[in-house]
Amino acid sequence: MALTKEQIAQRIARELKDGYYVNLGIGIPTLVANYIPAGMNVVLQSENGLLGMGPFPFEGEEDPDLINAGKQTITTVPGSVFFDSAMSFGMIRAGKVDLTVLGAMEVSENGDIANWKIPGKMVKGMGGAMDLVASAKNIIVAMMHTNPKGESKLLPSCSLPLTGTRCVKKIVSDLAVLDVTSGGFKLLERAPGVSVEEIKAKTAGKLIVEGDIPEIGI
Amino acid sequence: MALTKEQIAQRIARELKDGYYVNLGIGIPTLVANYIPAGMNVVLQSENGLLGMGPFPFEGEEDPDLINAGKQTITTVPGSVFFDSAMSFGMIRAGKVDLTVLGAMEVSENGDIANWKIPGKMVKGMGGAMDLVASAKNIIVAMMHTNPKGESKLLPSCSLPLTGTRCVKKIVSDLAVLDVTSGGFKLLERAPGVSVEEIKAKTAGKLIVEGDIPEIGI
Amino acid sequence: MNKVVASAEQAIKDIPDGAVLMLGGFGLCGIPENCIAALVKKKVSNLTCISNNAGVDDFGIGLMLKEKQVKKMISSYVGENAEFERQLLSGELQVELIPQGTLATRCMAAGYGMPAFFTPAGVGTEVAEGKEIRNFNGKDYLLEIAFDADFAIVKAWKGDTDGNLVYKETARNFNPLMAMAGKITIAEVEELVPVGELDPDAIHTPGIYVHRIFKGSHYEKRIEQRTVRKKN
Amino acid sequence: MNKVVASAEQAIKDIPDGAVLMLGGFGLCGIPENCIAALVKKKVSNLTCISNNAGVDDFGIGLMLKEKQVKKMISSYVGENAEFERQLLSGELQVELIPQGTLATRCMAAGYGMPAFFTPAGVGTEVAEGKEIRNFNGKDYLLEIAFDADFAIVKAWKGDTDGNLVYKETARNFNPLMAMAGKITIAEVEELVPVGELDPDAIHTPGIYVHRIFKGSHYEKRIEQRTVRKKN
Repeated sequence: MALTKEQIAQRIARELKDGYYVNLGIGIPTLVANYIPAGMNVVLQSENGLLGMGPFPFEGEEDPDLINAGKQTITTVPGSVFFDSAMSFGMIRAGKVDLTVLGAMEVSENGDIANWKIPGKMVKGMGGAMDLVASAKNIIVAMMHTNPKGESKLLPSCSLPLTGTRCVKKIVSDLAVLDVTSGGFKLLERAPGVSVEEIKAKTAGKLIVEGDIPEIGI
Repeated sequence: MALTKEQIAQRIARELKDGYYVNLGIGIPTLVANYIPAGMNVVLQSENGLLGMGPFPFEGEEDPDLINAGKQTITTVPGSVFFDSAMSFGMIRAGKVDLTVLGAMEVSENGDIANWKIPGKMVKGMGGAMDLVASAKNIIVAMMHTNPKGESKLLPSCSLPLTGTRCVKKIVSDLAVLDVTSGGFKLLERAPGVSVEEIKAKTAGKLIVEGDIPEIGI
Repeated sequence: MNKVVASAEQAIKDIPDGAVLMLGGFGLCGIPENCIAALVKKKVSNLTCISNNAGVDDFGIGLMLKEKQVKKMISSYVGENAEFERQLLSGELQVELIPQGTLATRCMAAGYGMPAFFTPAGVGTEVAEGKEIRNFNGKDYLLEIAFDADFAIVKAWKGDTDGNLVYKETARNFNPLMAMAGKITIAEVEELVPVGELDPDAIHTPGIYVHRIFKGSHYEKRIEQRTVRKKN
Repeated sequence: MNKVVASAEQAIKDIPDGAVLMLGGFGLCGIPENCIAALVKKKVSNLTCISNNAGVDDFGIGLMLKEKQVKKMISSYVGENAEFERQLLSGELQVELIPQGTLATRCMAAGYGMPAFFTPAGVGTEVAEGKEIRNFNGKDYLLEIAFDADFAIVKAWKGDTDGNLVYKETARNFNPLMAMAGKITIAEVEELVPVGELDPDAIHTPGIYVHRIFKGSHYEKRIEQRTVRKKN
């Protein structure tokens, strides 16, 4: 059984550590906030200028001056702080954000990532993604293992225009957890009931399989 | 009669305009603040992080957290604002400060200035002077026309290590008011009772004298 | 020194066709609603707009796009706007896409008098094309240059008559950076207060950067993505 | 996440001999008095200190100079200190003098992850020796690089237990810039408050930059130049 988007987020949440400052991208990464272990102090950074992002507001309590980088209405937690966009990307570039989680269209076996542009389609822009991938010290990609046509998104090299190079450290897909190593994608865990063979078949880039591969415990 | 330091400051104050943001250096330039015409709104910048510097505090009201760039206790005026040193020099570099007044050991006829270092003597440092002279759009130097030995401080070229190049726009000395032009020091006004001949004799750099030179009205 | 003007119309009255403008805001949050309305009314055209986003079809910069006042957008993300897409595909509109942190820092660099700086964003991508790449401490960086804008138009929460500004929450975003970067900076504020009322330790934009200020009105503050939880 | 430490001694206990330190303050205003006292007590030696000034003979960094703990000062102005002068002339102490704006911006660049930037300060002077000069828009600029400091030690007015900091008046100066720039940043504060007590719109240093924080005590806040007017 492939993981659901919620389960991908749940698995990524297990990478969090107490005291982490974390930037969560739009889509599956946003869901990670729902699985921060109780009692663990994790501070969420939103690159439009906020540390200490809280959950969505209660109905009727939306504040138009308080949004996240996905332009959604949000709240803050105690200890939050607002700043301008230059300082926001300043702290990202300076490596002060411990973990960045984002989605991807393609990841290559050397850690390149493509997630902003499809030639021939309307290009909306890279937003903050290029800054994040060029600067974050630890990047986890949350993605589907294959595209809707069933083609692998884990490739020898990206075919789409790049967002950044040699930056992805780990991938949590619906099928597997993989580290990006100097030798290629290293399989760490597989989704419950998904075989190593299926992952091999759906991974176009170089896959390293060593010893028994445990199932992802959700 | 050569001008006193107070009179030099008084003459410089006549260069102020309503709405000016002004940075005043240590020494004679500081005195300029005492001669801002009544009703004129001039905002004083102190490069340690303040816009809206006011006069010295009343005795017993000194605040150790509130000093100017000369490390003197000061006050603020309504509308003042504090910022860090990077923003302070940022606004200086970006040309937002309308006028900078500072002292000098030497000025050359092309506008170079030397005011921070005498070889063989203990060097205390340039502080903010190099940033100010490299960035300010309008620099007036307040200085004595000659050094204690009677040697001219207005030279063909500076003999001391430079603080900045081609930056001084105007000089108000104890003897004269001069513009620094592409052709040299242009004499504009002379101190009451001081002859053009005396100024010529005490100006080592090229001096331009055209027509009648009026006395400085103090 | 009188920086206070009566209205948005007064504030923008000398913005000519072909000007390069910076407009603060992130999405529809913290945008200068009054000035945008005045620019539409004045029918200024051929504008280059530096702004993180381009509004939606019927709000924000989208209102200027609808009137075909914009020649070029310089942004990091321009989704959510069908008219924008139409003009772009038809070639009526030019778009330059810039990484968001680079966009922010190019504004700050202008306000800080730094003509250029190095940043890693975009190395190895098409953003790096034609740019100088230099290695510092084993990592590659691009040389990026400060923006040069004729007018910066920003929206603050509170301002005083000397032009000191305070922003609210995430409506700060690009506003203080652009406020520093314009040759002429225009600020619209929700509350205009006398000098001395703002805490000098808590001002985000010192008045030295601001040339014109006015009290805006009828702020709609439209929400782009209303996301909520149910109570219990 | 527990950033709160009990004392200055705890905060600086792992600063080794030979470390590169940044110390906030301008003159004696806004200096980390408690940490300096602890560094003297710990007898750390061979330090490189990046600080705008070097204190006076019996206060501030002067206390560390007296104990010969400092190998090198990187400052913009080092007057007012006889022991400093003696060590400098005898060759015991190295001094690197940097324009004040360059000093500030090199701190900020470190905190903003910008390895280098261009500034006009020092062009045509001995400060430019050995540095790249480049012309932008008809004006020459020097390439200056970000500082690389092991520890930044700053003094704030108020701080919360997450490390968010607020400075008072001109005691802000270099403190927020250095707070961003240290690999490890230590903040001493006059008032340590629970999270949520500081206004999120008015925090100068976000806690993400601060690793250790403690409530300092016995602040002397010595005045270097007491200048006053008489009443009436």
